[in-house]
Amino acid sequence: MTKKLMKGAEAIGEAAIQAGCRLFFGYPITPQNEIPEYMSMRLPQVGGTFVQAESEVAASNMLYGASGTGERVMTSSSSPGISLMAEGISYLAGSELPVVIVSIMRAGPGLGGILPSQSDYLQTTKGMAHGDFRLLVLAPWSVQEAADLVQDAFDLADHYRNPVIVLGDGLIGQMMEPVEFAEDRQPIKELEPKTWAATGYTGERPRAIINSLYLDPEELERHNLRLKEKYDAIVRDEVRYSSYGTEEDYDVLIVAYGTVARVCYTAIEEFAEQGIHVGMVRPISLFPYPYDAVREAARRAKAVLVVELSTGQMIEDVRLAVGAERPIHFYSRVGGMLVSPEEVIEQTTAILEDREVIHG
Amino acid sequence: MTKKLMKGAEAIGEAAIQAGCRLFFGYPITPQNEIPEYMSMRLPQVGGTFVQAESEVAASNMLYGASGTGERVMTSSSSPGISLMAEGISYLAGSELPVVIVSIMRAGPGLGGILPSQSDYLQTTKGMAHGDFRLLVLAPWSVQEAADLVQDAFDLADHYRNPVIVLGDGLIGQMMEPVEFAEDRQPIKELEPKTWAATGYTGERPRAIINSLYLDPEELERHNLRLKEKYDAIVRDEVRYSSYGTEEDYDVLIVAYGTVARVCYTAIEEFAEQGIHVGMVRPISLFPYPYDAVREAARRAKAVLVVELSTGQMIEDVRLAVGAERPIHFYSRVGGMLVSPEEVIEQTTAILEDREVIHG
Amino acid sequence: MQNDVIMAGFGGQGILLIGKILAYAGMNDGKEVSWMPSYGPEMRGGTCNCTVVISDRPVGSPVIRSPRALLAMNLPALDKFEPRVRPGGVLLINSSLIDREAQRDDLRVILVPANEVANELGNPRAANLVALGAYIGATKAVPLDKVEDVVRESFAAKPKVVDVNLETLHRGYDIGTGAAVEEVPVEEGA
Amino acid sequence: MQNDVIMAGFGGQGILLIGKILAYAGMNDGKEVSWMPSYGPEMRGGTCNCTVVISDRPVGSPVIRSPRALLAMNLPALDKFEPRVRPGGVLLINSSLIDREAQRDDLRVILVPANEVANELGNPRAANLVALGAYIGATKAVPLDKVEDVVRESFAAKPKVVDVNLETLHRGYDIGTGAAVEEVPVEEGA
Amino acid sequence: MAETVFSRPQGLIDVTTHYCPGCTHGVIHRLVAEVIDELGVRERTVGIAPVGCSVLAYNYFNMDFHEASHGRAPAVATGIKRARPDLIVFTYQGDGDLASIGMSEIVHCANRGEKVTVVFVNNAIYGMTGGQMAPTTLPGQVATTCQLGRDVEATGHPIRVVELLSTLRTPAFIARASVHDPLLSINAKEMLRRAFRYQVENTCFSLVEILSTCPTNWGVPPAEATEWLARNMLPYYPLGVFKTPEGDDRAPRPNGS
Amino acid sequence: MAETVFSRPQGLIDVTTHYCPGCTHGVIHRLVAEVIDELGVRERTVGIAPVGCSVLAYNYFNMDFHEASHGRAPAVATGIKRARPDLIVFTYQGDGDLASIGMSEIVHCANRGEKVTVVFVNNAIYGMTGGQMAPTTLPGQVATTCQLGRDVEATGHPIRVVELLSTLRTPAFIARASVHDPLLSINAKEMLRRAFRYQVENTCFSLVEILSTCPTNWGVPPAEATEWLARNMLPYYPLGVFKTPEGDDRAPRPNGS
Amino acid sequence: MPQIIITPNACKGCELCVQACPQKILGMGKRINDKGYFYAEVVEQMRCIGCRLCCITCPDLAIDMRVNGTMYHYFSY
Amino acid sequence: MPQIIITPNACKGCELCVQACPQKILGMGKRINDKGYFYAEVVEQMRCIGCRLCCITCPDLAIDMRVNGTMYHYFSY
Ligand SMILES: Cc1ncc(C[n+]2csc(CCOP(=O)(O)OP(=O)(O)O)c2C)c(N)n1
Ligand SMILES: Cc1ncc(C[n+]2csc(CCOP(=O)(O)OP(=O)(O)O)c2C)c(N)n1
Ligand code: SF4
Ligand code: SF4
Ligand code: SF4
Ligand code: SF4
Repeated sequence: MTKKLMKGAEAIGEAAIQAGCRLFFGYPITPQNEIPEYMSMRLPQVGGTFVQAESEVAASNMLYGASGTGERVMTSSSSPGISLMAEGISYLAGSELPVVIVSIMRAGPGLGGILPSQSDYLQTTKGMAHGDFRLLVLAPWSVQEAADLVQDAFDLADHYRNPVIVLGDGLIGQMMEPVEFAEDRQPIKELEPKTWAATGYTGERPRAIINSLYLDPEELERHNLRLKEKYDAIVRDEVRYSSYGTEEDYDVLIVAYGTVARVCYTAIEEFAEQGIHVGMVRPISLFPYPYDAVREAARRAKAVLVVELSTGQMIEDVRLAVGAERPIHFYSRVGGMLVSPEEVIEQTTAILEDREVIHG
Repeated sequence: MTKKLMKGAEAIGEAAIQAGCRLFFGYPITPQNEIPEYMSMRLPQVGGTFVQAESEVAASNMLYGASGTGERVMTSSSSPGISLMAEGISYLAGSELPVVIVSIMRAGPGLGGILPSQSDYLQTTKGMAHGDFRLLVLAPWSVQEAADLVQDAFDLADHYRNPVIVLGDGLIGQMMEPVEFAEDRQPIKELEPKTWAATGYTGERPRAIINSLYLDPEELERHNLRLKEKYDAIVRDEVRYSSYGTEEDYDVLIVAYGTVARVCYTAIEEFAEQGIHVGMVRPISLFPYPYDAVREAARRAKAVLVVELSTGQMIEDVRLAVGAERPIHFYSRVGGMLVSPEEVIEQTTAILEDREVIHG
Repeated sequence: MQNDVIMAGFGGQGILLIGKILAYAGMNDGKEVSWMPSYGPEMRGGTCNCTVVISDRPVGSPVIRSPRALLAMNLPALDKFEPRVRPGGVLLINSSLIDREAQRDDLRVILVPANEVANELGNPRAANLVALGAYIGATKAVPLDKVEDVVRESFAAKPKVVDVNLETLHRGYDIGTGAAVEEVPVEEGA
Repeated sequence: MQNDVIMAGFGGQGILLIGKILAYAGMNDGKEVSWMPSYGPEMRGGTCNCTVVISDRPVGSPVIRSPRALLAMNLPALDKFEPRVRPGGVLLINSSLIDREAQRDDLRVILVPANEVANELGNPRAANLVALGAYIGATKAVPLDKVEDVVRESFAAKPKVVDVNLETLHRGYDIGTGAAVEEVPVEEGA
Repeated sequence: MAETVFSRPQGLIDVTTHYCPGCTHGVIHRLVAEVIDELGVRERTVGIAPVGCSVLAYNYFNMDFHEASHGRAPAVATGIKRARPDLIVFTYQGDGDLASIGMSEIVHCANRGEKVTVVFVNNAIYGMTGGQMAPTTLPGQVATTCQLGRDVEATGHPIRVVELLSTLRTPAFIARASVHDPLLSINAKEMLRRAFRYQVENTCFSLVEILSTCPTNWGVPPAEATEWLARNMLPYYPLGVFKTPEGDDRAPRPNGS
Repeated sequence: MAETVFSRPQGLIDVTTHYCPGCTHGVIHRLVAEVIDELGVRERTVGIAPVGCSVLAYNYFNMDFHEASHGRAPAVATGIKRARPDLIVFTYQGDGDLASIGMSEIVHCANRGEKVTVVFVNNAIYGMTGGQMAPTTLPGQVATTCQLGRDVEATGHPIRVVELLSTLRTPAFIARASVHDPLLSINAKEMLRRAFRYQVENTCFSLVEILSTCPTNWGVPPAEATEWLARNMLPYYPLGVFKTPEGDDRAPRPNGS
Repeated sequence: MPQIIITPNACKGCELCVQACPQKILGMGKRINDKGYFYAEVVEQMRCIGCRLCCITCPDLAIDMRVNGTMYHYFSY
Repeated sequence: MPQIIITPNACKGCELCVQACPQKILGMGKRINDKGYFYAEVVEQMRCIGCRLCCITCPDLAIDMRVNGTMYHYFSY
């Protein structure tokens, strides 16, 4: 299968279509407009449907209805738009509907700016909305990985009956890279028929009711505990990450995700050229978070450096993983500014020479 | 000043009015309807204005406009309604507008139920919406404290130019207890004149622009870092908690907040009657979280027991505080079910006898 | 020392009101008090209840799973809450509307013909006050005069009903106290 | 080995296009590539740029602060990016529209009269191809034939323009290579 | 040998509803179920319950059902219908749900011409949450958030949803009916019949607003509630058909004034 | 000695806007500023910028200004006006902002009769985000999310906001104007004058929809854009006054059909 | 001959049927059903004209109607 | 005598004024301003009737008008 040079946004759309997504509901917002634009053109070609919702609130509820019929559905948005979907996402999780949501982070808070950022990490991984629920969150660092994760996301969503968020930033959406789509891709999870879907009650199965309301607290408690079990299973089985430079010994471990990890990777290579070994763990699943991998990799280092495009969000998970065992340093650029390899090298060198690190 | 027996919801409304709140924008939702109902009656009596918004989305944006004029304004809602305010709250934080939001948690996710819960902890303290921002979060455990914290909330909001959330649950809203309002209450923070408010440009001051948009990433980065400094100041100066039974030595430390802490308090007293000492730290400010207090109190114990009405949310902050230093046990009821003193006693006893603890 | 009670019955029986009167009286007596109504699904269907706690220390949980006393104004209330009352606790049964006996034998059971008494006194809508009086008489949770004061206040608007209401309260009180010595054997005999 | 370049100029100059052609050629040459356009506020105002990275290892950051080469198609572009080019890097200046000299003396500077050349060839809208050719010639970032293939593909629709476009590309290429030996002294003399 | 001429439709499950005595939500449930039975589409119908007193409608209608978040039923309906155009999709919404928080969703659903049917129950109050003011609450009417009666100076006049939606250019069937009187219920059923038929024939979006009582929050006995409705709601909310897909544009023209 | 008969109003700061060449947002800015100057209320006016191409309006209007989240300007205006009734409050909103995501807020703001003025700029497209379909996009018109032209079967017909709002019972001034031709701009200014005057006199809510060009996303040179507007938009979006506080109810009546 | 069947435990005692009956042959009984409501009863079955207005009125489907033989339909429903 | 003053750097070269002028006395110049636009110029000041339509048309306030002495107003603005 030949490689194709594609914009991240288009690769994401094409990946969804190849994964069998036939319905897209979305509302324009920079920097991910190319996704709905691509879907509006491509979906009709494959017998699918594109609906430009009147708002993100409506989009999330259209998603709710469509996925309740058992179809594979997707939406995409960026920070302010994702916030508007909060209530809808809580309903999706409460009703256990499998949907894929592509979130392309831009700088905030409020209207903020439209340039890349990672400042929605805590929102996406911990506090998206009210109620006890969790979202599966996958963070690609390249266009190819974005395409792959989107396809996996549909399988994971169906398998767990849970919303899955593919979390990227403006770079992922805008950049072009070679992409390859496997011709005969197989689901990564075994998928049961969606007997729960509301498609008309003919009596062959119990009435299908797509619902998150449980007025009886004992019932709701049972529901909450069932959900909890599901999330525990996800934590057990779906952790994803990759490690770099960890085959050698290293003094500093870098933890970074998404496109920022690419920048760090460049830095690591430049260190390598000077014969200095620096390790990196790149979380790919942000929920479930690779706590063990980060902890063990950190134990092999003298210090940890967390690099993100936020004033300090993923670092909370690194703290949960590493605790007081190792000093945890932090470097970031925010507001749409990007971290450069040069800056990572400087910060890392400072730690190696244990100079005071200038926090971004 | 005489005590008055008041419903929590009414005490909250009255406290706001006595703190100088003259505008309320809200949308009905159980279990906090008595707050807007009280305000709709009382505000006109004091020359204020009550507006029943068409939705929580609108309410949060009305709040945005009104507080931009420098007036003291408030809204209240419950879980699904709070989720709908997510985008608006991010704008409020980004534009640094001082508002007070009363959030009465009910069980979720989705429509869930209307009975008490604490399952919006992570949302409220960490991930309410997109962008790097934090909210000041205060959690009362009694009607009197609810009234006091609401009044403090207005001072804190004005002082820090930041939204403040008073986070309660159905019990706080519905129960009646004696309340006392100080006649000559003084602000707890020195308050500067709101020269930033948009009240018409006469040339005496620079044009007032209430805004969170910064298209230039360098500007937005500066803005984000300024906000970060503000949050750091809040973390430094506004931590609130109280401790119980910590004057004695104890083997088990309970950490709980809100009405759940009252239940634990009853348990602690019953232990005391049997001559068994159990300690408790009750966080009152959830952001900033009393990490140090919890850590130090935990170090004096053999084990920690976290009790919440969620499948495990505040426990994350307890882990951040205690790390691996002490075993952290967890007990909870969810879905609107309540924890009883008997259950807390059983769990605590189990830890004391170190039996396997049945997790709720 | 803590007194707590669950008062439960139909919607229209004025349960929440006597709960508030009790809480007020406790507050005026310098005690710590809390009053917690039922809300949520169980309200639909017309049943209603409240929990009142009166204590000389700050009130812990305002919701009591196992109360020290139960005032059951109708059968569903008795069915639902009787099993939860603390051993040795007080069980007041509105015998006017409930014709079954108590199932627990570890409680101090007091039969209160609340509606009959209220009707006798030509104050039919005040069965709730009879019950309140009986609870006070049986538990002495608060001094009677404190309750009287609150009753006076609450009905200040219509003075003529104050006296009959106080009388109604007293009749209940006597049942409560008297009961403390007589009712139980009667109960056994029943 | 990595080649990276920032190509920058006005909106209408076909900068993003030659960036894509370069990336495609790199990909077809079996290299790892990335193409990153500018987006956001700077777009308003009609300036536009893209960063292309061609490497034999997976591409790290697709955004390059200090590129190994700069292709400046207009003055604002030169002003903005010249200071950022890596010491020893390549600086291609569209001398048709930019009449100032390079300020850095630690760069290999190549003056490309892109518009003149394109006009000469009666292919006025292809100044961007002249520039692309010059970049290839100067850096050998990808083999010329790979670029030719992509050009053929991209203009497959209108075959008659293919040849002139290829010629345009070659003229640029010669300037790039030739430049590699001559331009610099000329530059010094200028 | 006797024949049953009136009994529970197949479309309704044989359980007692949680609705208050005399609440006409029950009548509207029955009319909708009867129409669905008559059209023979029950087995391919998916209903959508709102957030409101009818939040539990899925316990009463004998068909697949969907919950929707408050006010968003039309968006949920859009999702279902776009995913499965073969299904018959209807929403059942109260006036707070549809006319307050859900205004944007209903306008856009109608304007997109989604081939769904909306049953809009207007009882001029928020029932489930305990009687707060609705956009449809009448001038002077008392509610818990306007305890002195709705003041049109401060809160504006009641919204007439049917009139509002009738101005949209996209073809639709839009009508208003009432069930406070059995003879009008018969007419209401006819309106619902037409609404669903337009969907079954895949013609257009359809909405029927049905005036309904809320004795509990109006604070009157059921029998008086029907009179209250006739006296107060009918004059402001005229019954009838406002727009048909065949009919012409109902939008007002500029009147130069 | 020469007298200046036309120059920049005080209400506009002397900076170049970020608007594309020929975009009539600039004309509308000027008209609004001129009216505010003429009424002498600039020092007590607070404007509200939308999310859209005019998001930076606060950099151009020489008065206190507010940002609003996308579509919520009418709610923000409500908050400001209720807090400070002495201020003159106006929102400046595009058609995506007001008619799509902001539909609920504009309907309820108008229906509450908030004493604010809404300047509604209808350019039949999403400008800022790069030319996606708006609720106001015309049938067949090409946009990046309907690249084959708007298909009314799938997306419905364009929404006519002025017609929709005119049906509300609450008194208001509602009109539509255009600025694609200088003589019509003169009329547009008159409409704005009336709208703001109604607010200054504390009479009612006022909204003026103004047809505007988006040469960039329509993909035509400015001079052709004005013709495109005249040819395509005017027939569907008639100009004129649709509702005045003095005038009578514009809601359609049931037509029995 | 139309016959009204009221299911006592389905009735919530709202009295709407009593109001609706043109013949005024329905009334509220003195007995309480399982839900605690005084439920409606047919007082004069004989005078029933089978108009079904009570059935149509009842929000709780507490009223069914059966007829022996044919019967005149006052309206189509 | 009306006088049109066009500020070159305020002009974005949209040509709307050229289109708007009833006397057709405005045209686009050959020179580029600081923003890179060919800006509008007055070609025949003499024939200007002072209608102000170009001023009203210009989205960028690039055109001011001054008059010496009094002048006839074709419309109130
Ligand atoms: C987002 C959100 N806001 C508010 C509520 C609370 N709520 C539940 S139902 C309701 C209004 C119900 O009134 P209506 O739609 O008129 O239906 P009715 O109960 O009168 O039949 C409200 C405000 C909610 N559940 N979710
Ligand atoms: C919640 C949210 N959703 C989407 C966006 C992206 N967005 C910015 S402007 C805009 C639409 C602008 O179009 P319009 O309102 O017609 O104004 P114009 O740019 O045409 O003047 C959109 C969708 C956003 N900023 N916030
Ligand atoms: S509250 Fe009103 S609408 Fe709700 S069930 Fe009762 S009567 Fe019906
Ligand atoms: S994109 Fe369109 S609306 Fe926006 S400034 Fe340019 S022409 Fe004006
Ligand atoms: S209408 Fe139905 S519910 Fe009401 S009284 Fe008659 S039978 Fe009973
Ligand atoms: S209208 Fe204004 S901007 Fe346009 S060409 Fe004329 S002077 Fe220049």
